[in-house]
Amino acid sequence: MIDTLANLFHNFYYLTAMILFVIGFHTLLTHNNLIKKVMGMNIMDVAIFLLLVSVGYVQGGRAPIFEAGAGSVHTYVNPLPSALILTGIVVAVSVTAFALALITKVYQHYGTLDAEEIMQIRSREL
Amino acid sequence: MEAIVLRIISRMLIPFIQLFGLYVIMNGHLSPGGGFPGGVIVGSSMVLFALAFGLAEGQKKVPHGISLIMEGGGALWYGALGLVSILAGANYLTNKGANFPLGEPGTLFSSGLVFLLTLGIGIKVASTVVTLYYNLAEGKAHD
Amino acid sequence: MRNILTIIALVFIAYILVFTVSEMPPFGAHDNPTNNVVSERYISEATADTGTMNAVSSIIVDYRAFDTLGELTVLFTAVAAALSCIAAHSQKA
Amino acid sequence: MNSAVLPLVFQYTLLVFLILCALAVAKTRDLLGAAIIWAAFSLIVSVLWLLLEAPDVSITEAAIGAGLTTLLFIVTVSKTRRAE
Amino acid sequence: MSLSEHLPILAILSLLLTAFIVPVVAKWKNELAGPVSVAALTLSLVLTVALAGRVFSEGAFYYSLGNWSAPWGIEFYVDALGVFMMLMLTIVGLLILVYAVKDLAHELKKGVDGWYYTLYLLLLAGMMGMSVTNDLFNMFVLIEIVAISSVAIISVKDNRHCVEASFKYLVLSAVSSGAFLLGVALIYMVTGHLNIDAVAAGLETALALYPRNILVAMALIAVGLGLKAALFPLHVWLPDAHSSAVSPSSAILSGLVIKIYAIVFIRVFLKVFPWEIYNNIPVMDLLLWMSTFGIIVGSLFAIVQTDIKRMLAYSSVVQIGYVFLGVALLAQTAMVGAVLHIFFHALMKAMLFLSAGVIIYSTGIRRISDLKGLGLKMPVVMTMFGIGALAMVGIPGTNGFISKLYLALGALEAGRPFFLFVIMASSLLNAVYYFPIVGNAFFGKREEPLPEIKPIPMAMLIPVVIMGLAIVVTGIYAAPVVGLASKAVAGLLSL
Repeated sequence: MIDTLANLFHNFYYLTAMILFVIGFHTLLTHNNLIKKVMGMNIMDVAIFLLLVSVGYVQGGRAPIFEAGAGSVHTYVNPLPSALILTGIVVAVSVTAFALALITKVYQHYGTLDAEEIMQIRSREL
Repeated sequence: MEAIVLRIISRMLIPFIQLFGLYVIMNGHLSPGGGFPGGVIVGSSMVLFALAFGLAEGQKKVPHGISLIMEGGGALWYGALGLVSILAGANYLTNKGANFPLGEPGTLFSSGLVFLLTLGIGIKVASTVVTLYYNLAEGKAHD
Repeated sequence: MRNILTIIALVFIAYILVFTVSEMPPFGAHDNPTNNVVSERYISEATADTGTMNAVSSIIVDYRAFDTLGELTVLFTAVAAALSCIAAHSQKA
Repeated sequence: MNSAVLPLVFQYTLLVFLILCALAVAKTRDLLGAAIIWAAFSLIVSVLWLLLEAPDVSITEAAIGAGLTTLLFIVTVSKTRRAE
Repeated sequence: MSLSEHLPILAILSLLLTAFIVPVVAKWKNELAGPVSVAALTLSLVLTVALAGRVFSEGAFYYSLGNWSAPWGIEFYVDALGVFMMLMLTIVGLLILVYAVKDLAHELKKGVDGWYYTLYLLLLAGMMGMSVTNDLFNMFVLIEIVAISSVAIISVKDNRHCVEASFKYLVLSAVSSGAFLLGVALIYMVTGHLNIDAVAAGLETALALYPRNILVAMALIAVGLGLKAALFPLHVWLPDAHSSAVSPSSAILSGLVIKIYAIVFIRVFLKVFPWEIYNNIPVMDLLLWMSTFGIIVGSLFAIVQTDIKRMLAYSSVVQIGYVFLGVALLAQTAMVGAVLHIFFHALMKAMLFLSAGVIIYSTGIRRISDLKGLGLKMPVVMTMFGIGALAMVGIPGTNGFISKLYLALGALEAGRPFFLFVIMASSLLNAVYYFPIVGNAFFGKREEPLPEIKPIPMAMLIPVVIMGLAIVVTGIYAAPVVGLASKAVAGLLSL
């Protein structure tokens, strides 16, 4: 028990990432507002990125930017997760942009952004 | 009154923002940054212009046709540069193996393909920011 | 009722994820599985291999340049998707 | 105070703030406010990534997460409605 | 180094680079966008056929992008399974595109069809990449391309149901991509690799050290891919999305897009995760039961539908159930059946959606009960629809029979005769909802007068007829396709 707690405390970055993931997922599931859903989606993405970046961290490491002639005398952090997340951030913003474009059109067609109301309107039409 | 202050300030700031964006793009292989943040900075300067002077003025600066061409062009530049590697006898998107001149590491014009590709990314991202903002803010088609 | 079910499901997910965290490789340790031959090569050889001083740049536009092409394609797709959606549903015919 | 402890305390404080910001984004009824808090959330994340020695990601998140995404949120909110 | 080395990337690039210029072409001359896309896809088909010739004669090969070998760079693993998928994607994709050029003119607003071709090419390029890539993160990026473009080809229709359905689809896609990425992150954490071969080797040792990470990663990846492949009970988005879209979109979404995730599932679960997991935890049994429920419940839902495209969409839930059933049985023959069913169902469902599209195009009818008596007025289309229906049920002489036969034999090979019964029962259920349509169309008496029937353009009819003939031809003369499929799955099940 104590061990587990100590572990959790030591891996606080990972823990935060997981908590953020659940918060984002909760926002996405329970909020009816569509913009809130997109925000929840973004929180989920950031949670995953935070997890990945903290995976790449090395105690006492420096950012992997070299100085000419210095050689690799320092410890550097792992650059691969950073590179992956650069990709991930752009992917997340692409999805967000498209989702928001869709939201403006949903609002134009239905006059509301509430998922429940839209559902009711739909069920009346079918 | 407020609009005048905003306009004068943004007119003063925008060149510097764009310069900084270009700096971030072109130094991507030397310092933190690169095509993505630099492109967003350059794109945001156009968004700032559109915010200060109105959408219509902004669209005069970057018409839809141009942003469309830059949009496809940036990505095409990136993809086509990779084909150059194939012509040079290596696999797709090869840098060193395809004998691109790597130059002196640490100087601005170095690292061969990396530098060129980063430019392509910058163009693409900048035009994406502008296009997305204009179209979302307008919310209607342009044809 | 639906709310309660959602909360139960979320608590379950949270429990599993936190449970996982307690067993993960320790944060920042030098002998983590991720600090293997791959990252060593990126750090020690990036300048010689690609001519960049920034290892992250060397990865995104050289070692894993195809990912970045995919990423640009995602951006392009999103713009095409957003524009087509806006054009298709614009009010004036 | 030990010099190594201070950054650690700072990091943990930021992480707690991060969780609070995420909760605030979820709970704020005003969508414009939620968008602004989202920007703050992004900036905190970006500072954290700077502390984790990932400056590239940090700059990108500051530009894209706090800048572009927030801008898009605000534009969308202004085109639709503000209250949740 | 010869050119044939570069064929996989060239086949993808010919689509990708064309997609970048199609918007400009469409802005310049709108009517050119369609032919340009068809030309690009034809080029890609030619390259893929050449690639297939190489792979089937000389065996699988690796292609490392940027000349960086495996753990450092991204590489393609071009094996028989990947080439089989690429062939299927280009052939079926080309037929659907030829149909779309004519159909879109009346379904979409002016000026939007240029974007449609762009998105279509991007979608195909992403799927081609997914079928050969050997890198988990690259897989994620390609999955996002496919996800966004497949949502976008639903939302381009000027109809408010489409917007709502596509938003739902987009959110669920984003969640499942997020789950997939989190799974990949957890795997990366314990192995330090992203290349599939390296990860597989790394997991062998990591399993003892970090079992929870690997199990959670497995669950997340399964949920992510299952959601995208519409595996029961994660199929809720499918009927809305697939039925409200324009017909070419429905055809490609039902025929190809959900299948590609099944292929990714096969790759990840059979190549990445160590076999010990399946011995200790009944993952595959769970999958087996989920697909069984999917088959039964999907059939029941399909029976009660009144809209023809909705019925076809529910039928897709059933058919993806067959595919996963074949995978989860973990028997060589069943795997052949699953891969065969992926291809054959792509043909059948694309054909059915396209012929439904033709019916909607020329008469405007969407309700199943209104189809009475149409058979004699539109004999070609209704005959093709009938062939598709027979294939869906699995009547001998059509290709649906072949794949179901292999699935059934696989169930026996795995020592699970119960699933043989499931397959037979579901064929009966399929008959319940497909046969009345065809029977009514040809023999039903119609009280109200028929609506006016617009003449059907040849460009729309020819792809439908080609697919219909292909169903019969591959049903009667199935040996070559079965041979390719057996080659494709050889080596996957190294028990």
